[in-house]
Amino acid sequence: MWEIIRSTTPEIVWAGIKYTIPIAVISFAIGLVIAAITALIRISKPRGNGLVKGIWYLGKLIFSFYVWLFRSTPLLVQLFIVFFGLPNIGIQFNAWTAGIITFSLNTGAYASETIRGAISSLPSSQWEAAYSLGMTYSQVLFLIIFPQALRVALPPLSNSFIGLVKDTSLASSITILEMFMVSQQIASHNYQPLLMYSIVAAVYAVFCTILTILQHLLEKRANRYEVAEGE
Amino acid sequence: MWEIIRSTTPEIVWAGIKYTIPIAVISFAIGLVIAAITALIRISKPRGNGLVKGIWYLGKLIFSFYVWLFRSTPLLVQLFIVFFGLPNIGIQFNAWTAGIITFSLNTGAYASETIRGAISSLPSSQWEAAYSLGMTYSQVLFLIIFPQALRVALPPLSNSFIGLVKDTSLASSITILEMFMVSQQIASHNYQPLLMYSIVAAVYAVFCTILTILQHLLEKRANRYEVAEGE
Amino acid sequence: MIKLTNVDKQYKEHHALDNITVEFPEQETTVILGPSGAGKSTLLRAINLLERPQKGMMTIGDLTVDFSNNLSNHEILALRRKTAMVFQSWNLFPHLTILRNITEGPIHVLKQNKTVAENHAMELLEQVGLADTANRYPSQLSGGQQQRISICRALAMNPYYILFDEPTSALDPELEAQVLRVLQDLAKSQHSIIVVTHNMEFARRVADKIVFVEEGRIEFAGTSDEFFNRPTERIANFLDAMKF
Amino acid sequence: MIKLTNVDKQYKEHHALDNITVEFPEQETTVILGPSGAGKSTLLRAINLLERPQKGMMTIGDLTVDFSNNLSNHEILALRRKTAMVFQSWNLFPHLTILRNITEGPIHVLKQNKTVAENHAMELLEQVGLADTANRYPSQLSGGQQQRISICRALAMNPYYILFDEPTSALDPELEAQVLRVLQDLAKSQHSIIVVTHNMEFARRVADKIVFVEEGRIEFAGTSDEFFNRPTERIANFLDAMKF
Amino acid sequence: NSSQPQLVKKGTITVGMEGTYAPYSYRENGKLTGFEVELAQKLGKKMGYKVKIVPTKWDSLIAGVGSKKLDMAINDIAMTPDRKKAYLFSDPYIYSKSALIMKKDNTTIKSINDIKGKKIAAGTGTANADNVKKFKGQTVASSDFSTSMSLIRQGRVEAALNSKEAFLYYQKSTGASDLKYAEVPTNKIPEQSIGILMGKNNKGLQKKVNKALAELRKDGTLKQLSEKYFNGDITNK
Ligand SMILES: Nc1ncnc2c1ncn2[C@@H]1O[C@H](COP(=O)(O)OP(=O)(O)OP(=O)(O)O)[C@@H](O)[C@H]1O
Ligand SMILES: Nc1ncnc2c1ncn2[C@@H]1O[C@H](COP(=O)(O)OP(=O)(O)OP(=O)(O)O)[C@@H](O)[C@H]1O
Ligand SMILES: [Mg+2]
Ligand SMILES: [Mg+2]
Repeated sequence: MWEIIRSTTPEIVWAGIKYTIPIAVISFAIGLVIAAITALIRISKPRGNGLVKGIWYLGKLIFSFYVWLFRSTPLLVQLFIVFFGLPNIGIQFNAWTAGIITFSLNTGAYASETIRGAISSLPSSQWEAAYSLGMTYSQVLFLIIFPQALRVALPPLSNSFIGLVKDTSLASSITILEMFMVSQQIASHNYQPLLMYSIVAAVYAVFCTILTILQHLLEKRANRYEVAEGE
Repeated sequence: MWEIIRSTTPEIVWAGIKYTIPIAVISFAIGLVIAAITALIRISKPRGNGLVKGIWYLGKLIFSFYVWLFRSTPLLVQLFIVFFGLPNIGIQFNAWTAGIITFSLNTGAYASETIRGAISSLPSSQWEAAYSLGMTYSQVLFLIIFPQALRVALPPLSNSFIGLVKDTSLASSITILEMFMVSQQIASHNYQPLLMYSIVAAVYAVFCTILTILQHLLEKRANRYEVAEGE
Repeated sequence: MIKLTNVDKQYKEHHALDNITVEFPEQETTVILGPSGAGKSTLLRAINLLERPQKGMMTIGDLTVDFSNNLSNHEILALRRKTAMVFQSWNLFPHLTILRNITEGPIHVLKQNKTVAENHAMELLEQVGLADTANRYPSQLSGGQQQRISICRALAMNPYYILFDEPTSALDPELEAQVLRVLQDLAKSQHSIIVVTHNMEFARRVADKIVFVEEGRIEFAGTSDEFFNRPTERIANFLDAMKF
Repeated sequence: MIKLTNVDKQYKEHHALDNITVEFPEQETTVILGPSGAGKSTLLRAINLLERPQKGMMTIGDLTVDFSNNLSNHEILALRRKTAMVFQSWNLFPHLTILRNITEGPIHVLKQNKTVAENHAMELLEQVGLADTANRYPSQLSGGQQQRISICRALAMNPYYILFDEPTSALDPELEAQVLRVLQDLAKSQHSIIVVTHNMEFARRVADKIVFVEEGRIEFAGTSDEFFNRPTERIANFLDAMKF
Repeated sequence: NSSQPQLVKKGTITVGMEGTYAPYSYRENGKLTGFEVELAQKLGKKMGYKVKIVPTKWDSLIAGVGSKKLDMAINDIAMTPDRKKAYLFSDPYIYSKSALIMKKDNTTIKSINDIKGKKIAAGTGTANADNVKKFKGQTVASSDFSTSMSLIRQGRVEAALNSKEAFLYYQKSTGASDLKYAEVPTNKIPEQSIGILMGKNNKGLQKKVNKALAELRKDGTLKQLSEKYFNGDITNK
């Protein structure tokens, strides 16, 4: 058994470094940006005259549809359609591009809900105090709202990130040989799926532990100004 | 194509009603209870004298370990170990039990982080005002804290529920013939995986849309007393 | 009676209560005075056990605790139920209507029947002139209205002692007078009251006892008469300074 | 000058501003008086554009808007930057230190150099006696301390008009006097001030103009002298009632 | 020009396989290897193309060939009439016989007829699963071969229906002595022809593959490969 662990772990780790981590990190970064934009558009209250207002409502509708679509359908199917389905209508991506696009959009949809909830948890007096200083919308957001929303959103966002790390295993279905598939290929030969799965689980655990530590560091920072009270 | 859709959809839907929905609903319900307990224990500040305090710290440690373990490893591996691995040490569950246990524990771990974040987003003055009325810990929780935390936690919790609905497809790896597997079986005959995937995605979409509507109804209720301000 | 003996509370950055020994007589009104940041709120919060001092003893009625020991949940609840607190920043429950803000305690803590609790709440709301806001949420009230609600919430608990942290700070003079009259009525009846206030006129007229706090220490504790008519130099300064 | 003409604000449940027409003269101090729930805060918030009235016109200095039209972002910002607001419930930014609470506006809105902004902030903090709290967070300050910080935050913006919503409500008399003296100094210099307050003494001594609001309507607008020395019956009642 | 092979990448055949099914394709010492891997390489050489092997999931093999991301799939794919309707197949390169695998001490199953009403493990969507149904067994879906073996060992199923070759290879590599197999006679379940799967409109490629396959058969390469991986020749009926 030790022999198997010793000989197979390096290639699993290597697949993780080559595919799992970059896909997860890049997609999460892009996904967060998408999520923030989506959340803000969905929270916004349309203003302005007839046409502007109409376009605004349409925008809100489109973003709501996007969130609904990507939350409501399985990620595997999304990957499949982007990679195998879109070529039918003439849009062809390579596996990496298809993967990053799909994972980003998927993460963006889920994370936008989290961010939306976090922002609306802040009392409106915080917006008011900031506006009363003459800050622009984006100054209010970046200086006052996001830093406070982060505190609430960190645990669920970290859930999303950690979930994404493990969802990257679905990339094997669009021909990316990520670490889960590698471990299955090895298991098919040594007939030790439980052992191979445990190894790959351990590798995931290392990645995710790093993320969890990061989460707790960020939480500590975000919480420095207030502590919740239990008894 | 319409012929395929017409003839296969009923069996996919049936598999959804028989497996996907009950597994998801039961596991989510149990998971929420686990999550709430876990979150509260992890937030609590150990009090009391030496021994009590020691046990309390130990409890916190155990729950932290549980959350770490279930967030850090792939759900598929967890299912595998509970179903195929535990019999090696003499604990054998049938597929349903193994599935519900694993899905509940998994959901509980993620949701506990969400709930932890939501509770600590409330100002401590809310705890204080409630305590000052002489409420017990559980009265403070159920009357004052949870209703307010729900408002923040609803979107990410609904993310978790919707995610769970789709994760139930992993139950096929422990011999539960849920709807994704059914569609794959059909695809292996008619060689139309893209089409079959789209059908199963549509069925998931129906389930998840119902959940999303529920989410928005609950959100409306939870938000009735305050609206966030955008501009 | 409430009695604190050698009570000490130390924040990391600040020594908020410095070896405090003081008595609050039953059925009397004690007014706590002192400059901003002196520790007045901290003192009230300690009595309500929202702040846990590191040292000292406290007696409320028939119960006595030693802060250097761990308090059991049972002790904490028993002590807390003897007092009710009106907070400086109101702390209403934003998710409950005004009516439920007031009845939540009586129904769940005092186990009152719902109708009884609601009737009592409506009476209190009428006394402060806010009966028509019963079904609104706190965010829909003005600052002064919220403050009056938080007074109702405390009164609804029929506590042994009522603790007020600047009960009139957001009220206009008309209402301030009105609320102070409510307090005066309470003071005249069997109630035992501790008030932090900046209203000197109120202190002069209602206080049986005055406690002057500064930098976490009791600088003076005695009758209103002593305080106003035979002040020490420091107190004279304080009284002078407040004359704008 | 700030001028409101026929301004109307209707909440679903309440008519908060009822066809208000009023002027706030430049380089003068206008005090807004009125009972709780009268619409005083709403009036200030409308001037700061935190509340959008449904009807009416507003002029601030060289800018005029019509509330029945949609305001552009540019207009809103331009108007808002002419005023700074001290809130009734302070609304400090909990995630920023005291110093950054004060410097955030000057640095990001006025584009001041960081050192300049911090030096100015420290001066203001010294004026209110809180220089040593610069690196704490708002949750670590007492109520009165937080209120003083929120005054500093507004002053740091050097606004054309300063709007105060009960700036002394949580202060002890000593400090209240101190803060009022700060306001008086501002009033004497080139500043234009609008204050909602319950401190009659302050109104009497500092107000150039007094506006009395009741149930969303302007019941009186005139000089301090007229208000105190030749009051109408309603005002006489109000002045009487506030005598506790 | 339909007589010319159409390829995803010029001069290269892009071959899909799962790589999770020993000894057909699997991973050893960090490399993909196995009967079908070597077959693909030999085919490429004969046809004068480079070979690019793309490991992916079963459904993706089908979708990949369908949407022209793969030229062919070599993955122990049985040539069923259904599949022949939608795709092109090469000539068979393996004939696979079915076997029932069970615990050594099992006495209740002697022939395929005995599986009626019993729980039998079979791979999802495979011909084996169809056959279990045909003989009125109760299919328990299993994702891979070793999972099926675990199911038998833990008593969660009575037996598994799979290919004889796969079991023999399993027994050889693990030395498992607690399991046995019963071959299913070809008059009950006919042997399955295994071929290479290609896109419907790729006649040119099919022709070329068949030619290369025939050559490999003629020069003994195919037989040699079979003996190397299966301990016997399964390339003929
Ligand atoms: N969490 C904390 N950490 C550090 N210092 C604190 C904390 N809470 C309060 N303090 C400090 O303790 C002192 C006493 O605070 P307290 O709220 O009791 O004052 P107060 O007398 O009620 O003043 P005010 O009249 O302004 O309400 C203040 O100087 C305050 O800054
Ligand atoms: N969001 C809202 N929905 C409905 N009514 C509201 C809302 N906000 C304020 N009001 C009502 O509008 C009226 C004016 O409120 P405002 O805050 O301006 O009073 P105020 O004069 O500042 O009183 P105070 O002196 O108590 O602060 C009040 O009666 C209040 O209940
Ligand atoms: Mg205080
Ligand atoms: Mg007000």
